Amino acid sequence: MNRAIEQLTKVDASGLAARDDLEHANAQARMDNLSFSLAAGDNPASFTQKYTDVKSEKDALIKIAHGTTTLAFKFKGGVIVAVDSRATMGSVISSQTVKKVIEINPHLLGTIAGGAADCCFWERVLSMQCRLYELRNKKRISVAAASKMLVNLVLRYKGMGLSMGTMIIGYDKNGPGLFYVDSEGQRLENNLFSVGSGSTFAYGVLDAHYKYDMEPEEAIELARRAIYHATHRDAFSGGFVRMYWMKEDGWVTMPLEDVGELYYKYNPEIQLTNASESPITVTSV
Amino acid sequence: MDPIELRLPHTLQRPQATSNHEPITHSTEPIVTGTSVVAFKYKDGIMMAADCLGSYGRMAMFRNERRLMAVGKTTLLGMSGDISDYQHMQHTLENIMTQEYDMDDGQRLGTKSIYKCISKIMYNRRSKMNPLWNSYVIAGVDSGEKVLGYVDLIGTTYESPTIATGYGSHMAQPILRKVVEGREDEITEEEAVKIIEDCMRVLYYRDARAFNKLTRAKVTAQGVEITEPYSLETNWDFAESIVGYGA
Amino acid sequence: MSIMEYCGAAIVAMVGKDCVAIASDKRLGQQQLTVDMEFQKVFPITERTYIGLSGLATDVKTLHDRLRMRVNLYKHREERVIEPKTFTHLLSHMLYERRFGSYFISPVVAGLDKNNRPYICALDTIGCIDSSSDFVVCGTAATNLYGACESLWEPDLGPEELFETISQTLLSSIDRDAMSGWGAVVHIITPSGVITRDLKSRMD
Amino acid sequence: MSSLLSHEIGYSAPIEVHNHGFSPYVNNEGTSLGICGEDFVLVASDTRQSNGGYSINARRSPKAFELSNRTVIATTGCAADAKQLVEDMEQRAQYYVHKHGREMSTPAMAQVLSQLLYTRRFFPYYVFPIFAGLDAKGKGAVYNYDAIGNIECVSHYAYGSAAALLQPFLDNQINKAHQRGADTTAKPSRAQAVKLAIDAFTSATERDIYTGDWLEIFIVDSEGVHKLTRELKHD
Amino acid sequence: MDAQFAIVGRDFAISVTDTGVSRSIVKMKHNQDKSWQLTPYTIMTVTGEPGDIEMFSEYIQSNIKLYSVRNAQDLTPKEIANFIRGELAEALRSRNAFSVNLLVTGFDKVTGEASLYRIDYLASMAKVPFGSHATPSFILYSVLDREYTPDITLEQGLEIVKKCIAALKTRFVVDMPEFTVKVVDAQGTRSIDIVQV
Amino acid sequence: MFRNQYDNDASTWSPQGRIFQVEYASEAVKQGSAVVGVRSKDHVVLVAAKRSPNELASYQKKIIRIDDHMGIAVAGLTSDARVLSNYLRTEAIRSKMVYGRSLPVGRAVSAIGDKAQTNTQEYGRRPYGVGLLVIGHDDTGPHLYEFNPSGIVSEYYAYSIGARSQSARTYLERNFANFEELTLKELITQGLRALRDTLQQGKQLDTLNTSIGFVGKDTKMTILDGEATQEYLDLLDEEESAAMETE
Repeated sequence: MNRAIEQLTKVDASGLAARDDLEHANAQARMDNLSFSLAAGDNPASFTQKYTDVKSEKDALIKIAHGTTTLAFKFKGGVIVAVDSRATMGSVISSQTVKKVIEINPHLLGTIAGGAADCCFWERVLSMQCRLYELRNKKRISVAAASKMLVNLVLRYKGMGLSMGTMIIGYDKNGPGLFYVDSEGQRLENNLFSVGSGSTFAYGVLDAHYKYDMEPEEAIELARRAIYHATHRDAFSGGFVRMYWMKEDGWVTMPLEDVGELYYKYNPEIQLTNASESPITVTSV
Repeated sequence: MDPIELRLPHTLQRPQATSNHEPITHSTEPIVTGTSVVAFKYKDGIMMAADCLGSYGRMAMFRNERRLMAVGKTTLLGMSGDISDYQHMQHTLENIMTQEYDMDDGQRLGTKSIYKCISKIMYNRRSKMNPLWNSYVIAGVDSGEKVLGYVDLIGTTYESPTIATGYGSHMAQPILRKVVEGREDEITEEEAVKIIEDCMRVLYYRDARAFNKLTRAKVTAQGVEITEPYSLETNWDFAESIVGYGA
Repeated sequence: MSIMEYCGAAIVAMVGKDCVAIASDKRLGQQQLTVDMEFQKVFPITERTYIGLSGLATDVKTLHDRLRMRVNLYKHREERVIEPKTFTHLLSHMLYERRFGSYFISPVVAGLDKNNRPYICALDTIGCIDSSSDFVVCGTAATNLYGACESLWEPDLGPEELFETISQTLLSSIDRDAMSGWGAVVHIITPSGVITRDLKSRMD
Repeated sequence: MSSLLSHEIGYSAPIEVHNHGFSPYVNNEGTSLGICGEDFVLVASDTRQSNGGYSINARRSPKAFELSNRTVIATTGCAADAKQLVEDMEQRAQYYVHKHGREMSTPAMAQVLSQLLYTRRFFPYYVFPIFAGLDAKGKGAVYNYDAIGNIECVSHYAYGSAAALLQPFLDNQINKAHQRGADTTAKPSRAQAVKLAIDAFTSATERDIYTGDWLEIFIVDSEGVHKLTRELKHD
Repeated sequence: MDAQFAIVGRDFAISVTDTGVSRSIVKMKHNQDKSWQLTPYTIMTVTGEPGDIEMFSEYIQSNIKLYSVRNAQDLTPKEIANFIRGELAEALRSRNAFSVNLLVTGFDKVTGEASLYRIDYLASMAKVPFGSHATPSFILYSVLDREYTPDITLEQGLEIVKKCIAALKTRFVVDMPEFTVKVVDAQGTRSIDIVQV
Repeated sequence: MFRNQYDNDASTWSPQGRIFQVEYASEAVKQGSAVVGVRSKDHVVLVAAKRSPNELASYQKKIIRIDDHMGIAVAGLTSDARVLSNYLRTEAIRSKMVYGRSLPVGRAVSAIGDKAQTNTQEYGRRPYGVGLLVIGHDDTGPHLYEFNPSGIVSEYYAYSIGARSQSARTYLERNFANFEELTLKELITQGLRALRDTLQQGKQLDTLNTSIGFVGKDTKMTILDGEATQEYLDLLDEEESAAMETE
């Protein structure tokens, strides 16, 4: 009846009114109901790019968290994944505690570089797809297939302004798996990748010391140092080193390490005191 | 003298493209416009005024536009911005109110409901990148409570004891904030009329798109009363004291 | 990115009881790349007047060189040490000389005058003086510094308390600014001398 | 997989829009913050709404809202978008109650908000939300988001025109990162949190023209949502 | 795109440049020496705009020489670096700015110390233990950070140089087959034929 | 009722002017256990006797919340009721979204009435097999409506539908005149009293099979099941024993 009124009087409230059935509204997580509002215009992509900013060069209105160093490499004991934890919006550090690894399932990990929301969202979707695959086929999805799924998902939106540079890490019957996937539709397999604004620095350290036959401790130390050196030189990387070790029977996490302290650990000759000896009181104004 | 700039209305309002392949065009700028609306709360309700000018660019084109309207019994609507978009809104609101009347079930759309409905229409149009190029001031007395709200082409809404749109937000709002704020429940109707006329006079003096013929309205628990257009006494003596600008 | 943000800086000066403090970070950057971590941004002008220069590194050096020359000339002509306020006006003039091709620098000045009264001020790129009786800030972390100062600063702090406050302010602010940090240094100017301390800070 | 999504974004008509003169966004400015305590959360926003320039639209236009008796949301950015977003959230919560006969949990709501924001990935809500509430065990949780739904659970956060002013101060007082001997994991008590919020906003009004008029503080604890109001500077 | 970097030990400095010159899509030359001898104990490596390199470097070189001839005494590396910076800064604010990035490495006979000054095209100068410019620096800095300590020996220094060259060869998009390596120390300046990795 | 040649579909009349399919649908309502609705000047109450289809099954839900101001009780095909309640919930949210007001109860009911009517007029459709009692409180006070598969909706002071509802109606017809001034508790007791009359011989109202829903002025729609109903069942017993004593 209200609809009748609206039809008669052309109250233009479509899309604002409640959805017509409960199923639709509640099935947010269901694949076939993912839908995105687009700005009306000849080029929604250019609209999005005009107002949102994932690269921080422009003074766009809507700043999106970005900036990163992530890396992963295979070695004889599996795959080591290491990431920093800083998010910046423009030059402001919006967070020092971001979790840039997504636990897709106990045997798959994804990393985040570029637009954090883009990575998180699509890797959540991937996580669901992988679960469905397991249920349908009664076996775990391979790393190759999972990464292919992800690239298929985001390729539909190519040119629309998605920003995602991710690594999919896993362990399947072919051994350790490591794929790089980005929003341009690129998908690569290799023994070693680093992604993000600090990746060049990480590569510098990794290339010099990487060997497939490393012992786990050696591999972990290499990953830690690579992230540490990247955070040291790259303003948009920093915070904590977060590491995962992907083994044959799934991933395990390593303790978080504060980059702020690693510097003084690696340079023991530098002895500076903390600014404060005691907490100071709040000023009331 | 500046030549009068005549611009063709190159905007087309086409609700539906007849075929999938014809381009849809949306309005890009207002054409015939009305300037400020001024409104504030006083003891018995809300006082509102708007002048009667419809400007076509910088030409004073239509000199008898009514920019205040009653929606139902106890809601008053004032508009600044594009007049054809306003007429679309008028049409929509009249239809809604007719439907409400036809229901005949004792239910009544109060000011808050109408405010919400207009806000939704405005926000939804902006979300389609096809805005109604208006700012609206909605006033009324809803269940004994004075309501005075604003909505613009983006769908921004706010309620405030004093509201002035367009040029009035710079010229009239400071006057209103000074005279009205904190005294919303004291000002008598006579005083309110004086305040609003003062505001309109200042706007006429200073806003090149304003006019001294205006309509004024009040809305109280008893309902809406809108005056016929009338002219303000103006005094241009002060112009003598202005030095410069070729004077 | 504006040219003022190219190198990154965080400089703050605060007034205490018969003392002033000036502190800066030590980063020299080229946008997101950190090039040097021992870059000097705060310079002594006299024994009791310090200047902090934030902005484009080349102009930091150029301006500091020129200032040194002008201050030395002043000393020779007048046979006395320049007062912080006088110095500020000298600086202001030098900046305004370049009104239409300005140095990409916004400086802060901190010092004690001949009566040991604290003096601090900030200038914009073309020399507008903004003197203050509490604190002044400049650099890419300026807003962060303002927020922290506004809440942490209080009047009549002694040298040690002032050191504490300015350190907390600076360190908290550079932790939220990607373009500054990588070490920090604090100078407390008191009638009996200047205390300089390096701070332990995050190096990311 | 093959039919995935393609129909939702399919648009065959070339749409020509002359929208040079129209931006669908306006920044109505203002500031919001959230602080997480052990068994409570605090969310505070000023109530000034500006027009994106130097004019104040309204002195009392709240931007923090109660979503349920254990969750609140604070917004900054475009007020029209914020209002729509909050309504969307309420609607989602209502549907959930209809379907499951109980209220959505706080972490679930936080996730829904992220999803809602991401649905508008290509025409974003110009809103920066802080969402806070108590989880099933009664522990506080504060979440912050970017405009397209990147979510993070934090100990405290500030968004809006005075965010850069507030954030270092909150970091200093809550994380105590540079204070030797300070317990960096301790969460603020309720009284401390209220004092911090008031101090922070009082300072912010000194340096930010878009923040002021009134401060609304929402505290969520096991008893529900409590609201405090404080007057700020009106200039 | 050119690569240059330098490292300083206690009493020596190593300066490295690639040897390629390219124009448009063509490699013009494979054996260009991009370093300029200023005094027997100071060299500078210069990269940037082709014309500017030549103009500016020759101008600097001649003036430093002139100083040596006039005063029968060489400028120290510090003095040279400051002179270069001054000239570059002045040019920057004139109509003919030079778009050149420099690394000045030298050995001060009086103090017995080697030093490195990094000067970019904006004439920002910093005295650094190691330095690099432009895009290759995004790869090299972490290698240098990782390997460098202030008390390295020349041999260790050359090892670091090898690692840096290896990093450029594996990761840098431009192919750089050859590098010039020069060492400045108490014996003066000499080229080293580093075993190419 | 016997099968005849005019009952194949809902779009065929019988020579007597009846539409059998619709009448059959109304019969389906009687398959469901009884629900009772009663109204006072401030409140309106639903009580329902729940049935368990099987000893292994739980009791079926009889009262459904639509919004804070509205609820329904169902008798007949539960699955049809679910479709209708989802529709009502959506309409309620739509009303809040567009007008910021609670959906007026009368309009909600006529909306589902219209939906049901369509099913009685179009070939190939099946009328809904469920009857509803709709309660709600809006600007015009508390309301109790009955919805029937035929699409007929009527407002009542008190009413009952479902199996053996005639007994309850008899009780209500005798007593409804006194309901107007009752408190909520008394009103619920009256509802339960009427509901009890619909029970089969030897069956009693207990906490397992009783469901109570109410809404009113300053009272949000509330549904009580299980232990929460005990309080009211006790009241019913008290009243009973009081009545015995007076006799």
